[in-house]
Amino acid sequence: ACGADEDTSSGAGAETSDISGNLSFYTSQPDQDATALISAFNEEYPDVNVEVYRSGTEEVISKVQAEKEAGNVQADVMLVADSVTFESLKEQNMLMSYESPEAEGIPENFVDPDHQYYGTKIMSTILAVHTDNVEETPGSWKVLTEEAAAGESIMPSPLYSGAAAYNVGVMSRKDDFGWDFFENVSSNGVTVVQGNGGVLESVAAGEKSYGMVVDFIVARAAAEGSPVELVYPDEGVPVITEPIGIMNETDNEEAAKAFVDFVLSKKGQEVSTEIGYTPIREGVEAPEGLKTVDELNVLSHDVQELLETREQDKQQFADIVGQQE
Amino acid sequence: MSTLLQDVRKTFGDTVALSSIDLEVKDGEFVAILGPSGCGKTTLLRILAGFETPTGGSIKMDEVETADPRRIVPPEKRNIGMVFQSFALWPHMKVKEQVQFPLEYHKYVPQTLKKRKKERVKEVLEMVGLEDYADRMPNELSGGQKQRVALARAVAPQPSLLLMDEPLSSLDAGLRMEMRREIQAIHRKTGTSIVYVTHDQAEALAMADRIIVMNHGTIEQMGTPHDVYSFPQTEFTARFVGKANMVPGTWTKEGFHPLSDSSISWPSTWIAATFIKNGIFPVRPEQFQLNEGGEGLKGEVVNSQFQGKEMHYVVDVEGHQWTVHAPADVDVSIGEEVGLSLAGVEAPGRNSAVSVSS
Amino acid sequence: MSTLLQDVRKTFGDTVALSSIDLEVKDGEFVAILGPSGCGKTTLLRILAGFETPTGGSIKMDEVETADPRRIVPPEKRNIGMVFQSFALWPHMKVKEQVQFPLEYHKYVPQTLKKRKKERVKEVLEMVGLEDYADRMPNELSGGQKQRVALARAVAPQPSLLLMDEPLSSLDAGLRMEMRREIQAIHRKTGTSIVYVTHDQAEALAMADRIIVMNHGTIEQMGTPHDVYSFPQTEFTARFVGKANMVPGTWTKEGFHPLSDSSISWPSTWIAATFIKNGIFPVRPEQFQLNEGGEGLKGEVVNSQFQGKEMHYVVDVEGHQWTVHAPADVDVSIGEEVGLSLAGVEAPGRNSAVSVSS
Amino acid sequence: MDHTARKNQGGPASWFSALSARTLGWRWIIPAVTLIVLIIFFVLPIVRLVWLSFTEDAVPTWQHYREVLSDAGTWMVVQHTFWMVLGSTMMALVLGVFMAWLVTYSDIRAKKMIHVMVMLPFIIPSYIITLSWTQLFRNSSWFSGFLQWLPGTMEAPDLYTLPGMMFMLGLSNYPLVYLFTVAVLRKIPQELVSAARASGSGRGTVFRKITLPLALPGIAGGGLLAFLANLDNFGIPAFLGIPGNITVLSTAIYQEVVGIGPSAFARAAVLSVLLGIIALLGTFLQWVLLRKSRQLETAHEETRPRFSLGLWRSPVETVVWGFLIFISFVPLSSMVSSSLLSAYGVDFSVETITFSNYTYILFENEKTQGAIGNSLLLALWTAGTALIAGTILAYYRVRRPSALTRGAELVTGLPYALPGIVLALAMIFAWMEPVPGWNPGIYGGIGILMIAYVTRFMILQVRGSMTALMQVDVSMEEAAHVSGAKGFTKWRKIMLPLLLPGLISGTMLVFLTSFTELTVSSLLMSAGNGTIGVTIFDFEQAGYTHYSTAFSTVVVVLMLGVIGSLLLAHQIWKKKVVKI
Ligand SMILES: Nc1ncnc2c1ncn2[C@@H]1O[C@H](COP(=O)(O)OP(=O)(O)OP(=O)(O)O)[C@@H](O)[C@H]1O
Ligand SMILES: Nc1ncnc2c1ncn2[C@@H]1O[C@H](COP(=O)(O)OP(=O)(O)OP(=O)(O)O)[C@@H](O)[C@H]1O
Ligand SMILES: [Fe+3]
Ligand SMILES: [Mg+2]
Ligand SMILES: [Mg+2]
Repeated sequence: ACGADEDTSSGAGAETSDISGNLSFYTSQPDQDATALISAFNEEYPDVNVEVYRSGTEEVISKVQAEKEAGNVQADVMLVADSVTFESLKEQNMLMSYESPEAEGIPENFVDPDHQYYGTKIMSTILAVHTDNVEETPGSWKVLTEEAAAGESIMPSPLYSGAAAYNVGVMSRKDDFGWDFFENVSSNGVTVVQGNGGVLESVAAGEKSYGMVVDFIVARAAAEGSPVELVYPDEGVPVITEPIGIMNETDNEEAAKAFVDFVLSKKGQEVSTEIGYTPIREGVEAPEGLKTVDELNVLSHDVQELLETREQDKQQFADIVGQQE
Repeated sequence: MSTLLQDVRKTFGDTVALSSIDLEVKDGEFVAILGPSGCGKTTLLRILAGFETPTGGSIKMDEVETADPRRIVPPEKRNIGMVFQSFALWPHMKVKEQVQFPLEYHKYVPQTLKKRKKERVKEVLEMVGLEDYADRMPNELSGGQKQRVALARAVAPQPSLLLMDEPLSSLDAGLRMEMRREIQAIHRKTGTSIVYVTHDQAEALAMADRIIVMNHGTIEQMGTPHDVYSFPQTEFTARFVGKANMVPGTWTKEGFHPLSDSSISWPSTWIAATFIKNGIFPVRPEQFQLNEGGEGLKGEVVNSQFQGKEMHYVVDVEGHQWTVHAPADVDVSIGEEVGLSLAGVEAPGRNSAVSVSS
Repeated sequence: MSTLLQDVRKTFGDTVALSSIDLEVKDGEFVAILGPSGCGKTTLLRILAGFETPTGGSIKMDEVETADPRRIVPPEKRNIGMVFQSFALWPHMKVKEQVQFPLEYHKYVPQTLKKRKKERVKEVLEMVGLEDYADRMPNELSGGQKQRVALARAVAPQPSLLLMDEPLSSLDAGLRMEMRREIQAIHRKTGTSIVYVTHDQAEALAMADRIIVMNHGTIEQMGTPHDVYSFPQTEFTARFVGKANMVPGTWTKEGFHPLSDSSISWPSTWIAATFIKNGIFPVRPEQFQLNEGGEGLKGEVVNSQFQGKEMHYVVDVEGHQWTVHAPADVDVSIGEEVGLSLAGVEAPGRNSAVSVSS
Repeated sequence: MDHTARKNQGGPASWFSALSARTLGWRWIIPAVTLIVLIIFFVLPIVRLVWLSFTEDAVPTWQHYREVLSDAGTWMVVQHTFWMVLGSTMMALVLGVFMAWLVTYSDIRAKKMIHVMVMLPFIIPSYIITLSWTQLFRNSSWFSGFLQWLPGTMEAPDLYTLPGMMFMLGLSNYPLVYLFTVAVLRKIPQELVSAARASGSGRGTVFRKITLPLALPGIAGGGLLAFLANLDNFGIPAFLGIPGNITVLSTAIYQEVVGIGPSAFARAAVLSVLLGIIALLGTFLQWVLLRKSRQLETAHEETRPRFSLGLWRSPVETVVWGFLIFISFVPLSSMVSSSLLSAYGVDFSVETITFSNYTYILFENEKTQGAIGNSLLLALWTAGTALIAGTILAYYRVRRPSALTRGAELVTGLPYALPGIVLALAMIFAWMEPVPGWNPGIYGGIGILMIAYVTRFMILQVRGSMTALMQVDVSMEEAAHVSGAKGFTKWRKIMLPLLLPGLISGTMLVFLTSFTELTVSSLLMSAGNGTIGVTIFDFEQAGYTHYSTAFSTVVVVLMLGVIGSLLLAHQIWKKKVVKI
């Protein structure tokens, strides 16, 4: 690894001279992740000053929308949780089309056909169980509808989280699940909370036994010693890819393109692997406890349709949960 | 209600506000507490009401112990009414509400009054001349109007002990006369006991059955108005109640030689022993006669004040400045030489027991 | 400082507190404003100070327009001092700090005073008899002590116009006399103009160069104390200043027949036209002579009050209740039949111009 | 020489005219400037927001209103909001007034300590409070065990309900009522209470008829703030309302904002207008209540106890301390224990305790110190600015009540009532390009946070200052004026000493709330301008719960230190500065 490092940095030295300036990067990545990514990027492009704005996906999107409303989008590059969100930006003509040379290593279904955004990592929503409460590790999502999980399951709300809405959108359109699945889960007494963090806390504390939650935070908690186990159900898992894209109104196209290239490059993917994410690029190892792209059974659906029906889906979900009591 | 104070003391930090007060207020009696600013009048009244705990001594009301330094019966359990020196009107209540308040909450309001609260409010407001102000708020009243509301509020529930702290100080002379008459009427009609704090000796003399002269937290003298006025036991009382001039001189068998001038002799009279011992003759301003001719003690007029029906002069006699009240027709100017002689000294009445305080 | 008020009016909502006041206070003059509770005295003073904007009219101070309904010169820009009826002491300052405050911030304090602030504070505190209280906080003072602090604070910076709102109302008679003398001394020494609000006619008569008698927001009469007292122009003034009894009767060439009893004739005298027109003779209580023998108007004693040097009787004459002041040696009891005659009526002095108000 | 002499001679006259002219100038300038500032900072962002609700692609339309208002769900949400706010405000009022009364008037001991304990809910980040309470009431907690052990069939209450939300909100916001009421109660002259007791009324009646109405300015002022805070609160309705499927306006607005439809903002703006109307109704109600209340005549603060609990003292103290310790111990203990654990959900034992989280927070992570620095700077700036501007505004509002000043009070209240996310959006609209095409660079730096904080929290100071001002009789000022003091001198020597305790409680609130602010900063912060709230939020979102709790613990300790030193400073001020 050491030798490789030196290779890239010497190679980068040549490029340094022509790419510089400020780059405004809006992301929903946790702070540490974004910091690691940028410092790795700056090793290659020391003259680019990346300014990060970091918050929840919803806040990032609201901010960009507000900037648009106010007449001047400040972001140059954006990286947030799910593709549906990007699809909506695309629809509003806010994204720039860019064919990245690094894109070839990335599975086609994670790349926008118009090259306006690219997936950067694989985050699957899995089933987390509390090891003390659950003796027999379940193999199917259906456990959530069974007696064992009555009043013992928890999931994030699609009303508050775009990623959760994506999951509901995809799963409700699969034959294995459909809206019936959510109706059953609901009548089985599921608790809905605002975000993934809340689900993990609840399951780790043993307050609930089963949780529908994004994989990497479970893996991290398990590694630290929390009594949680990560289960990839047989039916498959919905996956979000934290896509990256360049804003149409960017002031620094050069740097933005370089940044996107870097994130998709082998080097960039390794950075995110080190932090604990499943890489999206084929040929890069997944961190311990997580499956790589090719090992996954991915549940997916047409993004455009999901975008069009998102409000409807949310409403339907709300109605189902609302009937619970 | 009869009230008995025994050896009551009160200190605020280092300040001794009251030291060893013994006092009895009999049922139905009208007692005036008279004394200069800061002598402890308000403090005494607040102790009677139950707002201050005495530092020492005890208080009995109708034979029941109501206060000693450890425990006191709270004011609302006493059958009292009180007019506060600072009025203490509630800023959020209309005048009529202020007056109605005790009618509703006072524990001892006669049933007959309870039944006709509204009328009673009207009645007492008429009594203090504020019937047109029933709907005003306190901050829309003048100083004197406020004071009258405070008075109305205190008398409305007909308490059996009325405590009043300078209740007429903000009123003009005419209104004050009227209020005096009203208070006297209330006293006569209801037989309530009244403790009336004032610094105005005219008020005390005119209204009270008995006057308590206070100074520096102690009682200087108690007695009927006539006694206190005409037969002061101490220099303080003579000065404070009668505004007397202290004329030094020599007492002999025949009488008094002012300024030890043996050519002048004032007739001997009933006078407290202290004065005789100290060689002093207390002369009230109106006891002096001002002789434009110059008979008597020779002096010079140094100040004159017009007071309508009379003139007030200050006359300097050998360095002593004495106040002299002369009829309005006596007209001398400042700087003029005059003579002072004694006009008339009365003897104590038959039924006035001269009480000698410690 | 000379002050000129022209047609000044002030209303609070529906209440007319002042209606059309015309008044001049000359440089160095001592003016007393005398009137019953609620007549607008405080309001007038507050307008002079600049705290209230007049609803109408204008005010000039030293020829400079200082107030009209649209703009006023704020109080801190006027060379004034003021004693508030409610004292308005600052609760967070010691007595000496209260007094020192204006010395530090008043714009017109003479340099000589500024230089010796500490001494000046001591001086005025001594003047009001509070030198021992310099380090007290206001809530540790009695009512009268507070009032004296307020007085000290107002006079400390030697303002050229001193406004005082009943500055002595909480003081006892002795202290009040002393304070009167101090205020007169200040007036003489500094030549400051003084506007002195009071409801106490004795105070006004004793101290003022000129008295303004107010009633219901208007000026009833202005004039020297002697004029106002002896030659009232209106019934109100006669009653308020002289406590006069209004004796009805018939005016003829020879004189006045009280109660139209032609057998009695009181000598004609300088008297305002209104009285003659209304068939009234104003008699002050001390102008009546009470005859135990029964000469004069026959009446019955219905009330008596001991007042030390004299007795105050109320005598009922054919349904009229008149107040009579008699010397202390006249001793009649309630219910007794007496006669009333006129003691003496004076003529206006040479140099007293009887001013007739509108 | 001659000239100067003459000038001196004509002194008073020329002074009058010159000064009166100047005075007039100043009299107009101050309100005018205030007005302009108010419009720019408070009115424009809100107008911009309201405008959004009436437009579709810059074309005016009623459509959003028609849509939102015809939706039955909207009315359900409004109903929920109404009950939630009503219940929680009531609870805050009862709890706050009772505690204030006890602390100011009784002879209960350790008043300073109680004071600080009451403020704790403002220091502990609110999501931690909610989280710990839900943990406390879950089936497996020691508390449930304790309740089951007790005779009878007591069960831990279900917090995921409307009453649960009221309870949590009431508990979080009662200190607002408490603080404002304490300030007023101390100023009620003893004499007025004495007069009522001499009129025969016992303690209960005196409290109802005299104390309560006289304290109304403070109670209503604090109550209004608690009302607004309950209205805008997002954390508790989100945390408790989602599982219970209870949506209130603040959560509904959030849902709209994050929904990515083309008219998402417009619909959110419509809901915000609804919320604004409720806030205005509350403010109006408060005015009606206060219309009759009058200023007290003295301004003396009496800190002596006014009644003795006697034999009841120990039992009452036990109950009060039990309550305070319980309600602050629950969140604090859960926070501290979590911060000491190596991983979430492991049992608390010797092996699992670690200080590594603290080491990380304090020494290894560079962002935390920066965040504390930024938050401190922002809190100081906000508190300072609000203290000055808010007090000026309050002064005009109290001393010269007019439509203008009442309106000013109203507009400063709105930004506090709007949910943080809405205010943040409005700030972006208003400040990114205040004039189209001109970007002054306020947005994107710390400047926008400075403005947003002041806009949002100004009302806390305005209310605090108003309450304080209402306790100072005008004659205090008048006496200062005749003594020649005005402006700065009057404020320094007379007004501030008299007002200070009241001002401080407002300033303290501004300081504490801006110190841990989250929602507004999470949208408006920029690189290098992270605040404490945002940093905790980041840790939490990334699943680093133990870091977030460790950091929260550090912050709480820090705040306690700040409060302690403020109290100390106040003592010193009282002893030294005032007495000079
Ligand atoms: N709370 C207090 N702390 C300290 N000293 C006090 C307090 N209250 C009163 N005093 C002092 O006690 C003395 C008696 O006060 P009190 O109010 O009884 O006088 P007073 O006779 O009513 O006078 P005034 O006629 O002026 O009202 C005064 O010297 C006063 O300064
Ligand atoms: N703020 C106000 N609102 C309404 N009415 C008021 C207000 N201030 C004073 N008044 C009324 O105006 C009249 C004059 O009041 P002012 O205070 O000038 O009387 P005053 O002559 O000073 O009386 P006092 O001797 O009793 O102090 C009174 O009838 C009073 O009720
Ligand atoms: Fe998200
Ligand atoms: Mg007193
Ligand atoms: Mg007055």
